[in-house]
Parts: sequence; C-alpha cells; structure tokens
Amino acid sequence: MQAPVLEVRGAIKRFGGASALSGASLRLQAAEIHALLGENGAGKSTLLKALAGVHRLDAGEITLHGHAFEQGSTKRAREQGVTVIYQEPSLFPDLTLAENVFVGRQLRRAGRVDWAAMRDRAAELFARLGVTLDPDRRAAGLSIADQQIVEIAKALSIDAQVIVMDEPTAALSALEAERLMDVARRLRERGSAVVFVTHRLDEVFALCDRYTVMRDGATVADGIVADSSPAQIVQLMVGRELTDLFPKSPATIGKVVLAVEHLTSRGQFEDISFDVCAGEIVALAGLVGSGRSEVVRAVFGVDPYDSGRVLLHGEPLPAGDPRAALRGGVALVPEDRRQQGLFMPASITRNVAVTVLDRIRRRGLIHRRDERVVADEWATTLQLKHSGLDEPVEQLSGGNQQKVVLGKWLATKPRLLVIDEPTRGIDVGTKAEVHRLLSDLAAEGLAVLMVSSELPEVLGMADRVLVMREGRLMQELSRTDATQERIMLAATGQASVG
Amino acid sequence: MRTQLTRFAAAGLAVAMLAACGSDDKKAASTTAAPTTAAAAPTTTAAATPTTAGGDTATTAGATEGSGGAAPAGDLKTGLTIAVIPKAINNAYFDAAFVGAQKACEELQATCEQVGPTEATGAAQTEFINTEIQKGVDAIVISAADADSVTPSLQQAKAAGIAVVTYDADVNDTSARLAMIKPTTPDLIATSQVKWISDAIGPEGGEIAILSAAATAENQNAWIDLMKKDLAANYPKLKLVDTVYGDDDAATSADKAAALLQAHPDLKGIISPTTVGVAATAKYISGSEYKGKVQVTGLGLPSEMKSYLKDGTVKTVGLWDPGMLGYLGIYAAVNAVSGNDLSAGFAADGKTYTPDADGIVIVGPPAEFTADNVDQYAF
Amino acid sequence: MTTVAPVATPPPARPASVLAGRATLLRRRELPVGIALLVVLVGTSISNHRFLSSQGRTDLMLAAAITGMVAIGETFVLLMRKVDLSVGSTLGLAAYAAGTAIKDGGDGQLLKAFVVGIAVGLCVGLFNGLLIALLDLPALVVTLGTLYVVAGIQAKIVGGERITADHLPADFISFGVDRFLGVPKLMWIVIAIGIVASLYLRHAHSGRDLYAVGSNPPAAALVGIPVRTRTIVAYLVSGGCAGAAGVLFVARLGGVDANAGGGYELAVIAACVVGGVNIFGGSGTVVGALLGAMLLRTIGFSLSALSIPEFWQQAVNGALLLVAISADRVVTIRRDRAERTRHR
Amino acid sequence: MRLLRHFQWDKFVPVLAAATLFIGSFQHEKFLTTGNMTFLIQSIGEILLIAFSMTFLIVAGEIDLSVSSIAALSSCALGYTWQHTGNIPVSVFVALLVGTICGAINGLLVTRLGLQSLAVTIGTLALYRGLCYVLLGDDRLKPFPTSFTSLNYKGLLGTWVPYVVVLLVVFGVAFGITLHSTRLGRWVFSIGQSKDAARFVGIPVRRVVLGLFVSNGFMAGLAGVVYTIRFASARPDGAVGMELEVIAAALFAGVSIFGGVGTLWAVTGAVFFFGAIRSLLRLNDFTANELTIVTGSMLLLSVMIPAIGGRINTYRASRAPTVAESAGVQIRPHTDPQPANP
Repeated sequence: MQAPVLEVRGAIKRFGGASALSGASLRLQAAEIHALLGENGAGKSTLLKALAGVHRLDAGEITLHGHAFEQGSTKRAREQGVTVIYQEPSLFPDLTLAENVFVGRQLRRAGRVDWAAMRDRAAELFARLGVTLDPDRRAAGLSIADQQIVEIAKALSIDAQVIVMDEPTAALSALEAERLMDVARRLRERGSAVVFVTHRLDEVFALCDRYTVMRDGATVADGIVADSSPAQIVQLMVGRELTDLFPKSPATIGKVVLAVEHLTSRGQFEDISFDVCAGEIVALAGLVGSGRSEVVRAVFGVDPYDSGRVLLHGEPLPAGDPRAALRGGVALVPEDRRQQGLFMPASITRNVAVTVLDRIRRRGLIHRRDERVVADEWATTLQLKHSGLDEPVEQLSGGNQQKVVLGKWLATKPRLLVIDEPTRGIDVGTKAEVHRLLSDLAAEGLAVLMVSSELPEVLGMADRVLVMREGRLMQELSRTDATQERIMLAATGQASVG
Repeated sequence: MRTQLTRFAAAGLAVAMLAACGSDDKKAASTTAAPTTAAAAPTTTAAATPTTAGGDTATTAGATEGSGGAAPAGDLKTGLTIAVIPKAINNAYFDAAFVGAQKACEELQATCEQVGPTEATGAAQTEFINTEIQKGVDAIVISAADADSVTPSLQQAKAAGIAVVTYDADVNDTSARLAMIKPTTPDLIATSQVKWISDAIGPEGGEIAILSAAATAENQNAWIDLMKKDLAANYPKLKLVDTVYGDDDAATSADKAAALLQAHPDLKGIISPTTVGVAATAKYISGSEYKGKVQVTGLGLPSEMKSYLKDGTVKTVGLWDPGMLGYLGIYAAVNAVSGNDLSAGFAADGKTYTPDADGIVIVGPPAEFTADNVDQYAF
Repeated sequence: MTTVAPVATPPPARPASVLAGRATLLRRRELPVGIALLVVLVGTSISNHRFLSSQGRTDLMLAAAITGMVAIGETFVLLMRKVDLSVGSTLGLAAYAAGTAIKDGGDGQLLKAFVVGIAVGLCVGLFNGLLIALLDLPALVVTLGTLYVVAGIQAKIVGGERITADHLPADFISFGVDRFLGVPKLMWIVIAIGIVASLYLRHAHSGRDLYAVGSNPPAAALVGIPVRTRTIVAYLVSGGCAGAAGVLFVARLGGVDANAGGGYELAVIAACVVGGVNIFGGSGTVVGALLGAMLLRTIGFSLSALSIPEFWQQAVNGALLLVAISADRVVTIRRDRAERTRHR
Repeated sequence: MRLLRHFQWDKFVPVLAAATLFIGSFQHEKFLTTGNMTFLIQSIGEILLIAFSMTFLIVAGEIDLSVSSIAALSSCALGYTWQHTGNIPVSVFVALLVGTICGAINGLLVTRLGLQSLAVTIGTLALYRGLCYVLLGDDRLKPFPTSFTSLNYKGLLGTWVPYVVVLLVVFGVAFGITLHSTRLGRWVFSIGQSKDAARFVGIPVRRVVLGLFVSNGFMAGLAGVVYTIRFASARPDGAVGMELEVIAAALFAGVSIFGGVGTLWAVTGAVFFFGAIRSLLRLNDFTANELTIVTGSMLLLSVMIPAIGGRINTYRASRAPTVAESAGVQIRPHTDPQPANP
C-alpha cells in the first residue's frame, strides 16, 4: 500500500467534560475518495475541524506527506494544502464569485489586483469542475450547492492535496448531489485525496474507494468499499446496542393532540399529514434538509405555510401565529439553540421566565420572586449545572444551554412538545438525561413531536417514526417495525440495501 | 481657563487704576472719542475704537490721552460684576462689542466677563442667564438671540434684583429689561442699505434680492420689512425679487447666494443685512463671473470686508461700531444698579444718552466703509 | 454539529437549480444615482437655462466638492461596518489649522496648507482607529465623543479670532474659485483623490480586504485578513479626507470661524447612503458616494433654481432623501428575493 | 481585579450623579441652592423626557435621530394652533398628536419597509425640521398667555420645585416600571438581544417596535410642549441638537447601541449627571467651548472604562481567545466584558 498523503493517529480531543475524540485515526492516499462514516456525534466534525486548523488536538499526531502537520491555524492548514468544505460554507455575500475564490490572496499583476486573470481562473476552475457559474455574480443568494462548488474551486485554486467535504450532499437535491459527486471524481482524477463525509450509503457505494467508520470519538474500522456490503457498514456505524440508550417507558396513548392535514409550503415541503397523540413520542426522521425542521416551524407558526391546516385538540390553529400555538399549549424547542432558542447575554432566570411572563405577573407587574421560583424549579428538575441563576446563558456548556431551552418551554406546561434535534451537540451524559426526561413527560401524557437525525435516538425514543425525504413524507413506521436500515433506506431513497 | 480669566481681571483692574488717575485729560479725550457715534469722522472712530486685538490699544489710548469721558461720577457704584451675554461666543462682531464693554468696565472699575453659548439660540443663552442669576451678578447685558425665548429667564433675573440691559438685539417683552442699546434706528439701517445698493447699481435699477440671517432673526426681519417699504416708496426702479436665509453660516450663505443668481438671471444686486452673510456673498461674487455685474452691500465688519471692498466686488458696506454697543450697555447697567433713573438719561463718553419711551438708546448712524476708508477701522 | 462552526452559517437551503444570475448590472448601485442626477440636472436646466451655465456648473461642483471629499473617507469606514461621526468637527479643526499655517504669509503655500490640514485629520483618525480597533469600542459612541471633543477644541482655540479673506494669500483665495478646463480646481482635487481611492478599493489587495471584512467579518478573520490594521487604516483615510476637505473649505469660503464644519457628518452619511454605500458594510463605491454627494447638493440647488419657496426647500429635501433610501432598500430586497427564489 | 469584575457601570452612574451634587455643594456655595436646582431640573427636562422613551428604542436595537425635529415640529404646531384657535388646551393636544404621528411615521418606515432606523431618522430629521419652516417660516406669533408660560417659573404649590418635575416623576416611574418589571419591558430586552429568538417565543416583534417609535414620538412631542412653555415661544429653529444629547446620555449610561442592554435608572442618572456637571462648570466660569470638550471626554470614558475593565477580565478568564476575538470581531454590548464561549 502506497505511503499515505495524510495520516491521523491516536487523535484525542476533549471539550470541557465531554470527550469528542478518543483515539481517532485516518489514512488518506492520493487519488482516492475516502468515505468518513459515523453517526452524528461520533466525532467526525471534530476530526475535520482539527484538519481545518480550527481545533488543536490534545493528543495524537497528524502527518502530511510524512511531515508533521501544523495545527491550530485555518490559514496555515490551507497553505499546507488541506481544505475543509463545510456543509454550509460561509462566503462573502457582497463579493463576486471570482473574488470569493481568491479572497485574501487576490491575483495581482504589477501590484494591482488582476480582475481579468481572477475571472478567467475562476471560470476555468468552474469549468474544470464541470459547472456553469458566472464568476461575476455576487455570492449573495447563491444556493448551498453552488456555495460548496465555490469553496471547492477555492481549494483547487490553491491546489489542495487533501479536500475534506463535511456532509456536502446533506442539504442538496439528488441532482445537485449527483453533480457534486462528479466534481469529487474529477478531483480524484487530478490526484487529490478527497474525504467525503456522508450518511447516504448509496453515495458511499457509488463514489467512494475506501471508508473509515467512527463511533463515539474513535475509529472502529476502515476498509475497501468494494469488499463490503451496506449492511456491514451500517452495522459498524450503529455498533452500540440500542439498549445503551434510555428506552422510552411505555405510556398509555391518549387521544389526538395535534393533527396536521396536507400541510404545504412551496419549495419547503409538500402535502404533509400526520397526527400526534397524548403520551406518544412521534419522531420525524430524515436527512438534514429534508424539510423536517421547516414542517415543525410551520406547525408552531414561526413560518407561514401555503395550504393545509393544523388542528390542535380538534381546533384549527391560526397560521403564522406562535402566540396562538403557545396559548394552545404547544412548545417548540428549536434546532438552532444559539440563534433561536436563547437570549445569549441574558441570565438563566430571564431565559426560563420569558415564556411564562403572564403567569408570574401580579397586578401587571412581574414578580421577581415568582420568576426566580420558576427558574429555580426547572434548574433543579433538569439538574442544570450553573454558578447562579443570574449567570448569562452564553457562559453555559451546550448541554446546559439545551436544558435551559427545555426548561423555558416545559415551564409553559405544554400539552404538545415539539423538539428539533433534542440532543444535537451535547455530551452523552446529558443526552441520557434528556431522553429520560422526554420519556417521563410522555408517560405523564405529554404529546411529543421530535425531529432527530440520530437513528439510535429515534429508535430508542419514538413510538412512531415518520420519515421525510426532499420535502415529502415517505414512510410511517411503528416502533416495532422501525429499524436503522429501513429508516435509512426510506430517507436516502435507496431501492433496497441489505 | 479660570486662571486666564483671573489674570485678565487683574490686568483689567490695574489698567482701571491707571485710568482712574490723571482724570484731567479725560474730558479732552472724551470729545475726540465722541465721534464714534457720528460716522462723519471715521478717522477719530479708529482712534477711539478698541481693536479686537485684546483691547490694549484702547487702554494705551486711554492711558495717554485719557480713556474716554465720564469718569466714575460720585453717584456710580464701583466694583460691580457684570455679565455680558452675546447671541453666541466665538463671534468676531460680539467680541468687538465686548472689547467696548471692557473699556467701559475699566472706566467704571467694574469687572465684566463675556459668557454665552456656542450656538446663537435663546434656549442655549438661557442656561447662561440662569447661571449668572445664581452667581448673583449685579447686572446682565445681553443681546437676545431670539426675542421671546430669553424673556422668562430675564424676568427671573429682574425678580432677583439684577439690572438687565439689552444691546444689539432686543426682546419683545420690553418689561424684561431696563434699557436697550440700539446701534441705530431700524429705519436708518434699512434706508442706508437700500441707498447703498441703489447707488451701486446705478440709476437704471433692476432686480435685487436679500440674503438674510436666520428666518427667525427679529432684527433682520424688522429691517427687511422697512426696506420693502422704502423700496416701494422711493425706488420704483429697484425690484425686490427674493429673500433667502443663510442662517449666519458661511457655507450655507455662499450656496444661497449662488442659488439666488441661478434663480434670478437678471439679478443686479444683493443686500445682506448680516455680517456673516455679506462676507460669504462677497466672497462668492468676487470669485464668480458675476463680479462687477452684481452688486453686494449690507452690514459687514471692515476686517472681514476689506479684501472685497479693495477688489471692487463691494462698493459700500456699513456697520456701527460694535464696541460702542458694549460700551454704552455697561454704562446703562452701572447707572441702573447705582439707582439712577435711566429715563433721565446717563452720561457716557462725555455725552448724555437719553432713552426714549421704550427705553431705547440709539447709538447713531452706521459708519459707511469704502475701499478708501476701510483700513482706518479696527473692528 | 455545524452550529459549532466558527463561521456564520446561513439557514439550510432547499435544493435548487444551478442557474447563476448575471449580477454585473445589479452590482452597479451607482447607476440609479447617476441617472437620478442626470434627470435633476437636465430637468432643471430645461426650466432654468442658467442652471448649467459655466458659472452654474462651477457653483454645483464647488458646493459638492467639500461634502464629496469627506464622503470619500466616510466610504472607507462604512465599508467596514463602522461609522465616523467626527468628520464634521475634524474638517473644521483642520480648516482652522491650515488657515493659520498660511495666514499672513506670501503666495505658494498651497502644499503647506494641505500638509497641515491632512496632518490634523490623520491625528483624529488615528485616535478613533486605535480606540475602535484595539479596544473594540462601538464606533458610534467613540466618534460621537470625538465629534464633541474636536468641536470643542476647535471653538476654544478659534474663539472670535476667525480667519478672514484678507489674511489669506491671494493665490490661495483664487485657488478656491479658479477653474481648469472649465472645472474648479477644488473639484479636480476631489476627482483626483476619488480616482486614487477608487483604484485602491478596486485594485489594491488591502483595499479589497475592506469589502471582505464588511461583508463577513468572522470569515474575513478566518482567511487571515488583519482586521484591526485595516480598521485603523480606514479611520486614517476618513480623517485624512476630512482634513483635506477642511483646506478646500478655507479656500472656497475665504475664511474660517469657530463653527466651521458643524453638521457635515449627517450630510456626508446621507450622501453615502444615497450613493449606494451600505451602512452595514461590504458594498458601495467611492464613485457612488461622490455621485450621492453631487445629487444631494444638486437637488438643493435645483429647488432654488426652480424657485421652490424658500421655506419648503428643507422639507422637500428631507422627503427626497427618504425616497432615495426607501428606493435603494426596495431595489435591494427585490434583488435578494430574486436571487433567493432563483437559487433555492 | 475583583472590584473590576463586580463593577457595574449602570449602578455606578446614578452614584456618580449624586456624588457630583454632593461634591458640587462644597465646591461652589451657589451650586446646591434651590434656585440652581430649579434651573438644573428645567434645563434637563426635555432631554430626560425624550431619554425615557429613547432608552426603550435603543434597548430594542433601534434608534431615532429625529427627536429634536419632532419636538420642534410639535412646538411649532402648538404655536400655529394657538395663533389660529387661541385655545391652549387644543393647541397642546395638537402638539402631542403631531409628535405621536411623527413617531408613527418613523416606526412604519422601519417596521413595514424594513429600513434601518438610523437611515430613516436621518431623513425624517430633515423632513420634520423642514415642515417647521413650512408651518411658521418667519411669522411672528402672538405671545402665549402668561397663564400658560408662567407655569415655568411658578414652583409647585409655591415651592421651588418646577412643575416639570411632575412630568418627570410620572413618566420616569411609568417608563421605569414598564421597562424593568413588565412583560412589555422583557419583550423589549428580548427583541434587542435576538429578534429571531424573540419570534420563537411568540413576541410580536414588529408591533412592539412600532409601538416604541410611536411612544418615542409622543414623548418628543411632550418635550416640544415643555420647551414651548419654558421659552414662551415657538420657533422653527427651536430645540436643536437634542438627539445627540439624549443619545450621548443613553450611551454614557451603558445602554448598548447594539440593543439588549440598558437600565432606565442609569439613563436618568446620566442625564442628571450631565446637567449637574455642566451647571457646576458654568458656575466655575467654564466657557461653552470647554463644556463641549468635557461632554465628549465623558462619553469616551464611559465606554473606555468598562471596556478596559473587561479586557483585563477577559485575559484572566480565557487565555486562548476565540477565533472571533482574535479576529477583532466584536458585535457585543460594551457593558458586558465576558467573551461568548465558542
């Protein structure tokens, strides 16, 4: 086997208490497309960020062409020929694509920025990637897919040896994904080592030469795609017994709380119908970008929808009116905690109380003691780790922040809890707590609608699983006949694997 | 800053001492000083007029040939503190007036300081009036930035037993002050300016326009009304086509002047009855194609108008000696504080000034500045 | 885990076609301003032939020159999502300093005047830049503070000692009004600086950085752009331009008083906004800002030339300003929405 | 350091105001006299009234530069109506109405057209001022009745306390309670901290923001009325430059220009502090020019002190700065020193 272009050995990385990488390794060869597989939270992203120069490993080594790879600087990482393309790249919206490709290192002739040359080079790069993008257009409003292409072009322009793509196809349509895979092949042809992170097994088999599977921060296996079957790989990925997860305690399923009928929002999702009963946890599964979050946001009323209706306890819920949903006893724990879930500079108390201001008012005035009582109550129930309820939430860990969001919504004593990615980016310990909590709540008769990208979570918690793909509801599986494979197949639209 | 002021006061006192002795020469000097009020003899005006350069010429003049007229007569209190409040500080015109006030204070052995806002608004002036009331000055000599806004505060000052005298610009409610030192009769100001523009344009006449200060400036508005009357009555050939406002801001005034000439292609002359406006207009005309074709006149400081008078842009501008306003303001104030009945008239500079029924004291006709005599004026 | 990515990430988008829109025209935000300017110019001159006479043109350009000069510098700052409110008082102080430097001296001191004026401007700019870049203080507060301080200092040292025309060298005064090829020399200077600035922003490596920073600050840092240094430079430019404008001010008005330059800041920012410079950074050009300044002053003049009653002019001016801002906004929304629907 | 960490600027500002009064009373015997206090309160009346509502706006992440133009327009409206109806109550009502409408226009332009409040209010600043001239021009109004204007120097029930104190107390308490202990107040803070998160908890963001602009317009209008009474006159060029004084005070009080942070007591303290320090300096023969310099320096210090304090804390708190910090990217209130953890 030829010498690796890039090699990671025994990578260890901890964030506070949580350990993100515990002995991860990776071997890349020139002119290959290497699939990096693993569930969410397996440590892929952390590993990628180490390669990107965002994180510095606590232990372990990275070598590039046999030499030590200089960590901890995004700029240096690029200069050494390693480029990471994030799922959602961040371009400069006001600059042209050409300039975005060369930003920070614009081509120059006689000291002047050589626009013509940049335009030509960019056009040529786009062409080499087999896409038609106008180098002169602004990046503002560019689709995610095209943004990725621009990032790849950037990588080519500095002639990167290693190009890492973090779930590039997650947010892409089949068509775009197809185009992207072509691009990846072209990169392979010109000798780059391409790391391709994906959940879509079909892509692995259609595209990749070798694979590495990670689980819980460590590399559990690697091998040649051709020699393995999807079933094996899924097995490797899932690995841990589902019993490790806190299983939902059986609850008596009550009457329908939420009924969604033919909900449609053009360009987002189409003809979505389902219902959620008291005491039941319904999981909305599917790939990132399949429209799950959009559905629940429309249900709660923060986003408008074009047609269909939402019934709460049989009563139609007015569209685009979160307050009505709130009054009806709906709570939404949003996907993006920092942006949508919390007021980062505000204290824990303020964050928890903001949803129940009406309850803690006496003669129109907010009663500070009641406010603290509410906050304290939930801080205790959720075993929030904090140095005082006046601490700004921006100083809490991800897990504790999520607890604050949960507390803030549970404080409203909801009858329907909509929760988008309940355990995204929080450590295993807290995960278990959250799962126990959800299960208990359901047992008390709360109806739960859960969006999750983590199959074990889905399988462990859900009474019913609804699988979405590209804005449509593909399949409904009961707890008993829901399996990892089935869900994945429905989500990826694979004919039949394993 | 405080140190500066004290130093100033000290110097002032010292000079006052000087002035106090050798009182014989004073009467002699007073007559020579008097013509300040008569534009007829500009040369002597120069002699008696304090220069803006810190008043030292004035005092030396005073020291040698006796600093103008009425020595502190027995019945005038000395050692009074008087606040002089101009429309705004950082203003050449009012600084010139203050130099006159200082001269009077030296003669009367009073201490006076000039305090005021940076923007010429009654609201801003009020702050300073109030402060002076608190400091318990004996008298306030003020030029009202607007005729109404300061009245309430002046009423309070009056209630606090402070003698209030207005100079340069009066208040509407005349009960708020004891006397008003008017540079000259509004009629005279208006008619002279009309005459100047008419002479400059020549017998065939034509269109003229007025570039005033702020639209709310009482003085200017009063003069403008009178000019209109005068034009209608005596100058059939002159047609007033427009009145614009430069807000006493150099840049704005220049733009307004330019705009005037665009809006009125046949414009023959511009009257600007405000020092800032006339200087800006003259500057604009002198640098434009209209130089020589469009006449400019108005009320301007010799120091600012010199170059435009000399390059022929402006034939005549006029102004009274601002120093005289401050000078008489102090005299009126001190007399009032000393319990003298102002309506009976008060002596200053060897003359006796008697307020009219409205308590208005007229200084005299404006001086006319031309290329020939402008150098003789020091303000 | 993408939420943990150190770079701001847009919300996940839905699949879309690969159509790439032609943005070249859309990017020209100066275009509408230029057209508006043309309309006003032509429209007015039709009803008032003197409006565009050689003297009329001179007046317009002289009036716009000073605002324009300051607007050039302000553009640099706005591009970086910052603002400089202190330009007005900086202009005044520089004007007085320059005036004093050449006061009562002979001819041929033009250069000296500019050196002094610009030096003063640079000092203020440096002060702002250091505070804002190194201490991460909010630009609005800092420059509002320096606005007061500088204005106070100016008034204090100037006092009643205004500089008048007869103190200034004859050649300097004439420089304020002389024309070269029918265009006032003052305007030539503004044009010259404008060209240099445009070239810098368009063609200099460091110039492009300003756009990158204003467009996406965290990402700019990630690609290794020295954000702090650039910020300081931007404020130096802004200060320097205000200083130079001060010299033009003296030359044009043949004098300086204690209140010179007051209130310029809002006029300048308005000019930039109208000229399509985004107050929130990332887009805009010096040309646009200059056109904006030109447009605003021209409107002011045309209102008089069209004999709009004196007392209506300011109101009409304000209304037009609002229209300009709203129009720009509407255009932007339209464009973004167009691109979004096209791409998502 | 300890001190610095527990140092809270917003609590410090009122103390500063009090200290100024205290020290001032020793420094100048005429300072802490009833007479001077009357003047002091009168001189900050309009500013403070506007500051109350402006605080709400800034906390919500908006701003209104047109307040002095609104005040002037309301004052002119008062004068105009008085001129034509001769009825003071009606005139006052019209004045307040005009103010409210002006605020509503600002609010609609911001919330409906989605324009930046900074840009909008630069425009309306010019527009409203222009309307003042349209309304009055160079007209001379007939004097207001003394029954109206004497309000100013007649103390409350014969005491030295000026009537405006009633307004200040009533509105001060009302706005203070609203901002700090009502649902609306919490909403305002939430909106300022994250419009997005605010939407997710069902806060009607647009309606609230519009409301804030309207109330700000009303307060500016009220300030216009007070101004008219104080100066017994209505002029198109009246009430200039208030916006800078109000904003300066708010910023000095540690209200974050980026929204989400600020307290009304600090703003009130700041206005009093500025008023007191100016009065004291004037008593000590400082010129207007020097006062301007002092104001500016105060403003600079108000951001530098907490920032420098914060810097030091930041160092001790986290040795390795986050990407954002090392990039000098700082879009955070200058009153809270701690860095956001990545």
